[in-house]
Amino acid sequence: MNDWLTQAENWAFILIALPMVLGAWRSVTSRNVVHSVLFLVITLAASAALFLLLGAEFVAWSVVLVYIGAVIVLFLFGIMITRAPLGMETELSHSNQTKLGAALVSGALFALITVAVITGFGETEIVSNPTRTSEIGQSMFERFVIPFEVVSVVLLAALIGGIVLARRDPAEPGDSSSSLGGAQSAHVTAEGGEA
Amino acid sequence: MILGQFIILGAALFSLGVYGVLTRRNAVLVLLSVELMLAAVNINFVAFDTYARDVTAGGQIFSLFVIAVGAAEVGIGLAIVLLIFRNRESANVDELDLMKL
Amino acid sequence: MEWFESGWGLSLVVFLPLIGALVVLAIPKAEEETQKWTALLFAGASFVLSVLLALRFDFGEAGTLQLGTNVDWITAINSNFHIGIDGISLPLVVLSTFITFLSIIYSWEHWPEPHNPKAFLVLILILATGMAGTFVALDLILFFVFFEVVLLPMYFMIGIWGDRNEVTLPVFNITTQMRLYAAIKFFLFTLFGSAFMLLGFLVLYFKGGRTFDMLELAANGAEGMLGSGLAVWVFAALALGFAVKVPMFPFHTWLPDAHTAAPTVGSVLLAAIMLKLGTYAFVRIAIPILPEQSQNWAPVIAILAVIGIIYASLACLAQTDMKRLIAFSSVGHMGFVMLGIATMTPIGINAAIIGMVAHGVITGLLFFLAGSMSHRYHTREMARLGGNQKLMPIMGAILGFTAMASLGLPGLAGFWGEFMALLAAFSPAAGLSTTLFRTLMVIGAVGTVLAAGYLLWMLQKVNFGDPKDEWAGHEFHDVDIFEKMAWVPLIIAIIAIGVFPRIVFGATNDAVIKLVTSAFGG
Amino acid sequence: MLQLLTNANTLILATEEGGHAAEALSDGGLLASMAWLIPVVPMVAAFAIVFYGKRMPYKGWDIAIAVMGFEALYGTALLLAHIASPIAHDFQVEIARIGSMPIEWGWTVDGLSIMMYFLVGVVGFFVFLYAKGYMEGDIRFTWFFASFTLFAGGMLVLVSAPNMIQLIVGWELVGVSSWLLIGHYWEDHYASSSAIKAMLVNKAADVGLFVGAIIVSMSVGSFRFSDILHAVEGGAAEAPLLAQFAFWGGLALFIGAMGKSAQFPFHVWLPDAMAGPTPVSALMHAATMVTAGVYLVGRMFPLYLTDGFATEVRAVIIIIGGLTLFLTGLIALVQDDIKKVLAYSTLSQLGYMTAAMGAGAYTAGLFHLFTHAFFKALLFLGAGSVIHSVHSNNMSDMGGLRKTMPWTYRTFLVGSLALAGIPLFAGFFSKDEILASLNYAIGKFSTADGGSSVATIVLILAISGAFITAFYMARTVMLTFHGEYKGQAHPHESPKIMWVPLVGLAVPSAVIGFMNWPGLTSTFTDVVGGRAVRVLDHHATEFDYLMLSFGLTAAVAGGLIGMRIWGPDKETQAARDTFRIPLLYPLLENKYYIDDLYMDGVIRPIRGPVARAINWTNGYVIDFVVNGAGLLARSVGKVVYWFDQRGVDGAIHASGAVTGAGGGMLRLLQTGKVQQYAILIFAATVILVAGLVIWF
Repeated sequence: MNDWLTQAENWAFILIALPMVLGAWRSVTSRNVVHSVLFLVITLAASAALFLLLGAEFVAWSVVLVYIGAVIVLFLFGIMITRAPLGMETELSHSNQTKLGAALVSGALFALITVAVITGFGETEIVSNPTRTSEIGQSMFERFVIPFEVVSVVLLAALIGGIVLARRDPAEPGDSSSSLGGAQSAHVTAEGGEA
Repeated sequence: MILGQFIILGAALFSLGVYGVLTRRNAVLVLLSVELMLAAVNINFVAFDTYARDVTAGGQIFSLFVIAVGAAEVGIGLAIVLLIFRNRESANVDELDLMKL
Repeated sequence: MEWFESGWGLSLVVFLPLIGALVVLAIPKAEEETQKWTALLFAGASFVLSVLLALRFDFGEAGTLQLGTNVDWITAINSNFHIGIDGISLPLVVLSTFITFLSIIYSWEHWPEPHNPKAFLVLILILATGMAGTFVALDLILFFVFFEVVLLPMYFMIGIWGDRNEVTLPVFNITTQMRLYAAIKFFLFTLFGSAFMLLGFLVLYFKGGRTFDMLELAANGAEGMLGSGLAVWVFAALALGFAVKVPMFPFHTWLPDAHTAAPTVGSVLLAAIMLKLGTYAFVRIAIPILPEQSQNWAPVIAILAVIGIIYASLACLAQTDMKRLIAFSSVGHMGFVMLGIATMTPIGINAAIIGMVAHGVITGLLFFLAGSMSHRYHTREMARLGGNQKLMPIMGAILGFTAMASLGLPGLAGFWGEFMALLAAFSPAAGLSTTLFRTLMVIGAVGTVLAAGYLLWMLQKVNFGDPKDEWAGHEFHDVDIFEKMAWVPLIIAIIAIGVFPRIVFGATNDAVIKLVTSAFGG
Repeated sequence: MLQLLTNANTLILATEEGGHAAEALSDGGLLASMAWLIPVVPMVAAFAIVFYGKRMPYKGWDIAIAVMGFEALYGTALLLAHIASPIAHDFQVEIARIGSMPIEWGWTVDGLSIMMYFLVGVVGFFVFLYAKGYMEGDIRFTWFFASFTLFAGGMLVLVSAPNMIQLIVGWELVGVSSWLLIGHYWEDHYASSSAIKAMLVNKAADVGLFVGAIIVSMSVGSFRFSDILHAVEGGAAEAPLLAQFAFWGGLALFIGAMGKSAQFPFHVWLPDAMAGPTPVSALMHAATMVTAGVYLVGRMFPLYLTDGFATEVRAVIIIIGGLTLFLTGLIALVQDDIKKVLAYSTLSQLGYMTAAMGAGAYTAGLFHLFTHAFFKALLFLGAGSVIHSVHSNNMSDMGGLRKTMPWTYRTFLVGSLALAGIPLFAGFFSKDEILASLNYAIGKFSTADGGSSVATIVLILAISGAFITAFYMARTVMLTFHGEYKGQAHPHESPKIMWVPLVGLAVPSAVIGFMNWPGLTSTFTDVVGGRAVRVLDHHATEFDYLMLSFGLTAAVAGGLIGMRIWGPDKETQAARDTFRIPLLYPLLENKYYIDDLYMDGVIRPIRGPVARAINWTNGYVIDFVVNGAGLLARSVGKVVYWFDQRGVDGAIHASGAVTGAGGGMLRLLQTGKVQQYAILIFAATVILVAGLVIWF
């Protein structure tokens, strides 16, 4: 453990991991929605730093770009559109009973993994191994080209799905069979009516 | 650096994510928690990639896929939330008992 | 004055209007006076500088590119900010700044609906930069950028301030507003041509030694590198792009609509300068870089040019709308210019350039007049006009004068371009069919008769006779002070060039001889 | 006896600067080197009148008359100097260079030009003087004099031109100012249409001038007349390119000349040009404009007369001349409008000049041009004086005016006698010279290709023309001045400012024919000759009694028969009816239907169907493609959009339907709150994994 602490990168790891965990913690517990999102930013930024530490520069910057740049903004939009309460709000989380159950489950999960890892890998050393972006590209378009295509299809599906879901369908309310988007929303409405 | 430290950190993050998913009422925050879990997964991928010294950098690439899929997921998820909100004037998950017949 | 001659002066001429446009943009909308004065100041400064450039220009070395600069611009594709003027571009640069300046003076009290001088002035100034820039650019990409810069302002000018009358498209029976139809037609037509042009540029770049520099391409013998099979198509692509802008028959149909629908100043700028971008490009790009193909295609160009002359003149005879008539006459005049270019001789190209300048001042003035008259009569239908000479004597006299200039009266500017183009067609460059060109010469000469016909009949309908009853009791204000200020310089230019063509030939002749010699050899 | 047809058959028509001439030709000294004033002064004055005329005491006329006075004096001075010592010199100033060809402004001072300067100056001066009276009270008085001065200036630019370019400039200036003048009363549709007609017919012929000038200049490589004529002098071997194209060039130039000189079939503009004020007709159809064509042929004369060049064109020229002089003379017989009679008579006389040129009789043609200018101007001014007095153009409204308008009558009579070719008056000399030259030329044309028989026919036409001329002039004089007054107005003698010029012109009309009298120290032949290119002038050198007697007999007979028919006033109507020969009369009255042919055969189709067809093509063919392409693109866009909307969405909707159906079944198993399930799921997972971990 001592020589673990003598390595500068490990200090860096600590400096990164601490805010990360704290941010994640606050993110899931904060009573202010916006704060919650901002704490997520900290976590994600820290994870990006961690990737840098591991030499995965491209992934790091992708995280910064995609997550911090785009996803977070999406969240903020989502919050605003759904008129989530912006101030302190006690009702953001479930009752303490649920919290207890959740804490138990997640704690158990954590414990399980930790045990498994320590048992499995012990003190296996890893060495930071900077990967060049060109290598990533090479690999992605040679070895992983099929997954890449699949992901692109997924993205396309998500794109179309997002549009279909989010747009206000101009179809007449009664016309539930004409198109499925209409059917779905009409269906939801009907269900809502029952609830 | 040892491999374990990263995996454990990932596990912590993942657990916190699970906690969030399970406890949050607001749907947006639920999605947010899912992102935490994905971040944890990424950490694992990259850590193992470094460990394995994979010449094809498969771990990193898959973390990229995860990022992509995660982004797509957020998009879709938020769209659904939006749709629900539009129909029900609420984004609280506990009011979403649609799955109950 | 070192800085002035090392490219800064030329750059200022080109970019001052653009800076002016930004300054005008910054002025609050309500302060119209300030906007006008600012625009005038910048356009005036640009004009004065262009005249200064002409004074610093070494006419003894008119064939060399002068007063320019060549600095890195987009290094990745080896495209440089390479500008400069020689005897060919100098008259056109001065013409463009001159006409812009006059346009702003004219606009002073003549704002087309819907008013908004600020936006209008900004567009004029942006246009000015694009136009002057095209004439000085010596790099294909730079040229392309300037060439395209003029598109959007003109599109908005036509689309916003254009003619609001309804028009129904023949055959398709679609009814729309003139301005919308004309604007989109103009835009798409030109863009269509530009696409081919850009394609041509790219092939030149990749096959001609990885450079966009016109001089290097010409010097490298880019044509040889292409191989004749490819060069044919490259020339065709370039020619198509230029021909749309000229416009040559049969790519001319955007012109009557655009000119008719455009607000007065728009028509003036369009006719006086923008049409010259295409012909100038033929001289500056097509001939030096692809001389052999130019010769191969010359008969085609010449035939189309002459068809254009006759076709446009006949079409003019059928027009009832005064502005549309003038617009069609432009097609005919540009036909003479293209005929001159197609002969590939020093005389022909000289004729083309003086033809461009003359057409610029003459047709510019005609459009000013048509605009002012339709502003007063609220109609351009010639059948409803008549007796204008009685109602507005000075306006009528200027219209008569300009029509005479337009029909090529010797002693006025229009004569030289037409006559010299015909002259050149008698003995085209070696290798071209003399029989064909001599036949074209005779047909082209017949075109001058038709031109006289439509212009004289136009004058008869508009100026002569007694005023129609519907104008009884109307008060007509003859030419006002702003119109005078804008028109008198043009009139002087028409006479001066007509009597003393050295004003243009003095600059162009050496440059043209050099161009032809280097393209086709001794 | 009269020995009309004399001496020199060698002409000298061009010189290099500095004098290539074997003869001692003077460069004219200061008088010649200042001759640039001749064209420049009126051009400048025209603008001065436009801008300052209204402020002058006589509203611009004072400037105009001063200018014409200057022209007359300068012309006379030059003529005298030329007679004293022949001048031949070109002055050129380069104004631009195109390719390697210089474009020059300049002025020529030689016999031909000097003759024209004198003619334009003197006749112009009298006409301008007269115009003051005639145009008094016109609403555009100042403007009239501005364009009139411009017109004279244009003519002087033309005749002073030492090169093709300047000739064209002057040529077109004359054309455009004639348009202004003919259309002076532009409120009247007929006047403005006539003006357009004149200009368009001229423009159409100008195609010939342009093409001819281009061919000739480019073949020689210079626009200068001196260079062109020297090339001709050098012979076909020296100038092969010119020799090759000389026929076409010469023909094209002559077509240009036909337009201005109103030769058949380009003559149609001239009678309609009478719509302009009478002084305009007087100047335009006497000394200027219509003489330009003959002048051009004269200027290019060696081209038409030198073997190996455009000699064949001369056959065309003589035929055109013969046709014109005869056909248009006949039309003059049936005109009631006095100005129209004179107009057709002008056409006829121009035909004489052209025929003479075609026969190769340079001097004869120009001499007739010279004399004709005086008496025709006189006749027009006289007619104008009458019209001014009776307020009508029609001779049926006139009659008996010799008493009320004595000065007009006397001068008109002089003019008529001169025109008819009555001995000792000017026209007699020049016309008989033409007849003699034609006779002489018969022998010079080849008999093999029928050239001589053509010339014979033309000669017969010319003699008949002499008869016709005398005949219609007798008719005009009789109907106008004799008999009884038939009009409504109160005729009176015109003011002094109008009849003094008449007298001024009557004097030369009477006596100027003697200028070519043999034995004079310097005849007209010497005046217009005198340059250094030698060509053969097919000018009869022997006295031709036969032609003299023919011509004289025809003229006298024509005059007497005319007087006999129209003399007694009461029989006028009956006599006129006897002339209504079926077919011929309507043919003449309708001017051989040539105007209708042009109008219905050329102008209307072009302005109407052809132009509309082209315009239709523009809208329905070319724009059809353009609009079609645009609309097609838009339709494709619509299809893509439809597919986007229906197709892609449809697929999504379908997949959604499947999922929805599956979900519908599954939800039977569910109870509600998601997160509660989630807790359970996670718990189960943890337990399972824990089991696995422990197990392994």
